[in-house]
Amino acid sequence: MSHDDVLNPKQMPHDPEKATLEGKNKFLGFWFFLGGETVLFASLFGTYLALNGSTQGENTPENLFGLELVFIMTMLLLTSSLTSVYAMYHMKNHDFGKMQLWLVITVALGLAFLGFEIYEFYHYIHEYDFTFRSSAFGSAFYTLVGFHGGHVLFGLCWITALIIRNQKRGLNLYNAPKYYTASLYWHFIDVVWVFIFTVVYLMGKVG
Amino acid sequence: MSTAVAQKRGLAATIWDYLTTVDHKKIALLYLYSGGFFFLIGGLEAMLIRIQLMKPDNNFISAGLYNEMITMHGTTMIFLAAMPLIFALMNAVVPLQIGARDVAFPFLNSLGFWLFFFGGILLNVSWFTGGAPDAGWTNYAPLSTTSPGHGVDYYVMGLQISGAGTLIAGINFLVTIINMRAPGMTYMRMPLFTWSTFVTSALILFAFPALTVGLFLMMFDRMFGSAFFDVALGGNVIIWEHLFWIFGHPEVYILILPLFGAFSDIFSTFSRKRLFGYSAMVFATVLIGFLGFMVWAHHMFTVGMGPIANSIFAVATMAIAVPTGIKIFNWLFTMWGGQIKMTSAMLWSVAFIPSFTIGGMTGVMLAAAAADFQYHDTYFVVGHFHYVIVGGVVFGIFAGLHYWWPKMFGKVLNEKLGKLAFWPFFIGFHLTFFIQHFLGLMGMPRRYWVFLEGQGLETGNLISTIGAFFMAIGTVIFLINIVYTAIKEPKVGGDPWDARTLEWSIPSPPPHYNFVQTPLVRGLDPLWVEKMDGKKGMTPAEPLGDIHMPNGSILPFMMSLGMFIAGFGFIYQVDNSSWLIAVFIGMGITLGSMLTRSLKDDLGHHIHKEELEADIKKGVGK
Amino acid sequence: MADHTGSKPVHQAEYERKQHREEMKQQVISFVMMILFTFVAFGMVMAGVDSFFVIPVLLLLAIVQVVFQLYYFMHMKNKGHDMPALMMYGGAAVALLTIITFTTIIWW
Amino acid sequence: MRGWMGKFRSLFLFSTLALILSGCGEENLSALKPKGYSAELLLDLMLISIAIMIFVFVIVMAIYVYVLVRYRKKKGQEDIIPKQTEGNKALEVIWTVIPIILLLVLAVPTVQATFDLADQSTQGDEGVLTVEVTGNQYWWHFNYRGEEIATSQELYIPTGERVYLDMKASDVLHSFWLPAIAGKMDTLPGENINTMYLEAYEEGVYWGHCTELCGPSHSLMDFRVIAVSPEKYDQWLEDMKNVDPEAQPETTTAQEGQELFNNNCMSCHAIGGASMGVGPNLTNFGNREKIAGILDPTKENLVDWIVHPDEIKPGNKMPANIVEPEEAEKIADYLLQLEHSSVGVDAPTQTEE
Ligand code: HEA
Ligand code: HEA
Ligand SMILES: [Cu+2]
Repeated sequence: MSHDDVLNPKQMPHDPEKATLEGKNKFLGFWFFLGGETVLFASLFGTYLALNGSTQGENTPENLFGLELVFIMTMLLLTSSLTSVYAMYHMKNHDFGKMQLWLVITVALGLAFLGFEIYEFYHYIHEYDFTFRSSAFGSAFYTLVGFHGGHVLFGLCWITALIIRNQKRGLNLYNAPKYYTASLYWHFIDVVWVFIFTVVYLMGKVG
Repeated sequence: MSTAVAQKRGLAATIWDYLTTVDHKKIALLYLYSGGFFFLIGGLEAMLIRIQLMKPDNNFISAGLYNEMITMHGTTMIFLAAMPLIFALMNAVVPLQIGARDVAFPFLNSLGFWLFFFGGILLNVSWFTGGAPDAGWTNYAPLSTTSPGHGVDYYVMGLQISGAGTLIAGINFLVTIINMRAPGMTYMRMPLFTWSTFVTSALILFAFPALTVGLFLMMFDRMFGSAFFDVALGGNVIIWEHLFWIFGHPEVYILILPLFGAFSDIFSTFSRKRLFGYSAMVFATVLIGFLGFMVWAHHMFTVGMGPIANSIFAVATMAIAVPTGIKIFNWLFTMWGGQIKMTSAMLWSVAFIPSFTIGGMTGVMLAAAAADFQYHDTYFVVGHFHYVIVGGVVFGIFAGLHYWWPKMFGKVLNEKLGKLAFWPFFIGFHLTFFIQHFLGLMGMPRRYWVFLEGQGLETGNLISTIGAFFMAIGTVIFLINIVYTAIKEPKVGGDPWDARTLEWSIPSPPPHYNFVQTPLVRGLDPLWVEKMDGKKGMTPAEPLGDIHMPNGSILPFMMSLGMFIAGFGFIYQVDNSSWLIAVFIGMGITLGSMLTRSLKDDLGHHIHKEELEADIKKGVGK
Repeated sequence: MADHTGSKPVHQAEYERKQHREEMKQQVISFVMMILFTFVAFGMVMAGVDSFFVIPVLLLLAIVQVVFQLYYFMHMKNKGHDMPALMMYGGAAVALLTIITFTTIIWW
Repeated sequence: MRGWMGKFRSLFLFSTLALILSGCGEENLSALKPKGYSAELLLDLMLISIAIMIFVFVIVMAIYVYVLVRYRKKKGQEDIIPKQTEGNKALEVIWTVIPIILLLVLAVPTVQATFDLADQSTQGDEGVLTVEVTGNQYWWHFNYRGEEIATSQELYIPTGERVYLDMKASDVLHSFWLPAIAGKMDTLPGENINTMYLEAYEEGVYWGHCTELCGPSHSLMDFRVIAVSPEKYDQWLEDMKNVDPEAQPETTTAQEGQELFNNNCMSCHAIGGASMGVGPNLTNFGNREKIAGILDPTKENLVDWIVHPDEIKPGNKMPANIVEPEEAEKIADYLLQLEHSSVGVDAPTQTEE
């Protein structure tokens, strides 16, 4: 396949993300990366579960967590997962404009999520004097949730860069795999969040 | 070929070429040189350890320095010597064995190398900045979290950076093996070295993240005041041990499996027989990899996990002897009925069998949880793991280097010198480590700076030290061999061993696109199949046409350099927050390079048919 | 961007679009289910249902949600996903062992 | 279970093996010369495993040697191509099944021994002694539960009965290893207490090591366990309970030494009592086997130690040069005459040859 075919394909194939060998490799490699990320987050969850009783005082999960905020955050992130599904739907239908639009919405939702998370942390630190250093529980909580937040931030930067970079030139076989892997990443972030809200917040509240 | 061109262009151009290369064969050389360098450093540290333990109450090096020495010896040997040397072999061989022109992610391949390299350098810089890490290669908390100075910080940052490189390399090999195989190269036709690379890479993928997390927690505790391992704030020091060994046990199979693969190829080649029980070998490899994840707590029998957990992990550990035994017997029966040719590569491989069997058997003895109450943290354990690591991994690396040297450099390593290096190393190895089992049982714990007079430990330690000197002699002869071969030995053709697998169907060293035409694979040991059919080489699977190749790039180097700089920033911001500038600069370089990579199109280039035809005429692409 | 499908046989392009719409429908359904599960999960906790009962249910709901994400949103149910599935299962297995360890023998 | 394993040992291979191995190592330090219940149990387990390993190794080596001798390439074979065998089902089954059986043979006593050593059923019973062990950088502290007494560096136990150890660490990880009597167990900082038990068969002074890297002087963190008959042990308890920390020494230098000691050293050390300070409890110091766990108990060594503890045990917490050498001599005089109990002094040690 010549370079021109990749950048300006005469005909968009059925699965543009997997049309080139590079695309196939990216697709597979990224999935494997997610397999590794699973272990990474499991280690963080394990650490959290081992330490969530080590609160050294009043700042226990039950006392700290407010479910309303978490509920809103969950809704934001779940919805953003759906919007990125829409984006991929339009990619498969080769409708670049709509794809970009849905991705912009995804980014907006992600930003809102991140904003709430920062607010949450700020709130704990200033209202409750509950920090990364106050107890082993504090360390484990901020590390686990913070790692997830860091992933969200990275995902936002990545998707934004893709949107801007390709705005003028449209979908092609070179950037389709990039979009696709970014969307996989975004879903994975959501997967992790499902466990965070379940294990950290809901189970923490139940005690 | 390209090196010859580069030489004409001068040294600077050659360096630039290597800094920017994405060619798996050159990356293999980079891994080889740096891994070899670190092996010498680690070996030197081992010699200093042995000299210190030559006699009782010795004062050759101080107590603190001794702890730095063992920590750096273990860390260097495992992360910076053994693994890179294995990656050197994998990079040099695996794409050729599956008939690929390159790996799946050439750019990431280069990034993986540079991350490892800068991580390793960072770790070793600690020698010059006031003290290396000193809490053992296992770095148990809270000794590590409370260790004064910055030694342990270097451990954390250095391993974090090089660990990221390893993870990338693992993913790269997985995808390469799945997606890049030549037509006809089904999974069950892959050479065992490729298979074991595949399984190893999967182990890397699942094992390294646990280390990553462990190192992050350690970093947060040491540099940012968190309390994971601080019991005063409710922390739990056992978390580190689990995370370390969830990574650490699979790690030992990451080390040995690729060399099991290499031995399989070597035994089969030099016995002129196909591997006995090929499918059982594949199955055993996968099974070892799988079981490798369920046994980590056998390093923690004395931690107090309780008899139930200890029993479960003991039995699970013993189970690994079964697939490993299958391998040993299959190798023996590969040689059975063959025509064994004792080349140097074969010599190392043959020596491996009894050596590794002893090491494996002491492993099973260690697995008997209750008995480990006596063995644990004594020289019995040191004896065990050097038997498997030196007798397995190091012998395997020597065997693999002898075997694939012609493919990498176009010359066969001198056979006489090869054997001359083998004997002192082999004898020295048994002298050094066999006696250590007894030392352990006689009451000598490991990580002991001195042993006291009058405890009956003098003779054993002296013998052990003498053995180490023999190993050093062997190593030096091997180095001499490399130089001698480079100067004196003649060039050889593509297939000097009358071998069986695809890499031997192309010239030595191969052109940078490997295969002019992708070969068609018609069975296990594809080259052998063709030879038996009376053909000279492989049948091509495609007509001669343009070849698409990736472009070189300096970005991997820059990204890793950025991490290196940021590493210093992280380490020293504890003392003075203006060091945060280094963090920002370093991360800026890294993230900037990443952004450049993702914004700039890089579609690679094509080698045109005409060039290929010209190459063929010159005799390159046969 | 111009519509490239023009050069394909029209009926095939039509077929693909239809297929995509079909898939999208499934995805929307899974989304609705996920939202529903989330409501149930939060609802149970807020209503203060007994923790002995709630925790397993919460975990079950989370796992089902994640299966939806993986199989529908991330297409693991489609073909060509054997290797990704293998590696995700591998990761999940190691993850499970890790978590079991950290919730049991870490307490000695 | 000792029963059948004990019988096992009378088998020929076992007795030879045991004999060969017991040639190794010093009395009272070596795991190969067990002098206590656990060590004996563990040696039996080791012998079973070694026997299995020798069996396997002999088979592997037999095939190995045969293959290498028989199938070396000979001149004139170039044209003959060996038969390319794919494998052999029967053989593969054999070398899968036999190792499994061998491993089961090993696994059963392993599990039994593991549970046996973890047994705590009699702990807390009337008359069963429990000692609280604390690992410190770089010394050991022993608190005799319910007895209001403590020792450092040297643990006294009665022979012939189980003594439980409840173990923890005050700073970093340590590990308590007593090869001739029992195995080892880690000591951890924090809430967790690990428990193991000792049962010594004979009177003697047994040598123990720290086996978990704990800092520069890790290799110098030795301790002794002094096993005496239960009667002598009771006597020892008596003596220890009657220690008068204020007692006046006889010589004047020792009296001055006492003064100096009380002014300079008492903030960390103690004499008598059951509490654990920053430094070791020095009760009965004059009868100690070793100074600081490693030095012969001479006055010269003691003075050296008092003036330069950092040079002898690098990284330890006792400050150097708190007293002048002359003052140290006096303190040494004082400490060396602290002989609160003569029990165990005559117990057989290992290294006097
Ligand atoms: C390449 C590296 C490598 C390999 C391959 C192995 C292989 C094995 N190891 Fe080893 N091990 C290490 C590297 C390795 N190890 C290191 C580095 C440490 C110490 C880390 C530290 O603390 O610093 C260690 C420590 C270690 C311990 C902890 C000891 C302690 O700290 O107290 C244990 C305990 O179970 C153990 C067991 C085993 C077992 C059962 C195997 C098995 O895989 C061996 C299987 C092989 C055979 C058994 C031989 C061939 C088989 C047959 C011929 C069939 C028939 C055999 C029988 C029926 C027995 N190892
Ligand atoms: C791949 C892993 C690997 C390898 C290959 C080796 C190789 C060797 N090791 Fe090992 N070792 C470990 C991994 C390894 N080691 C680990 C993980 C530990 C545990 C650390 C810890 O407790 O934390 C350990 C610990 C360890 C100890 C125990 C220390 C202690 O507990 O106190 C000892 C003691 O004898 C030892 C000795 C040796 C020797 C003699 C070799 C020899 O085989 C080395 C042979 C090589 C040479 C002799 C090189 C010769 C070359 C030169 C001399 C030329 C130099 C020239 C230049 C630099 C230009 N090692
Ligand atoms: Cu292990």
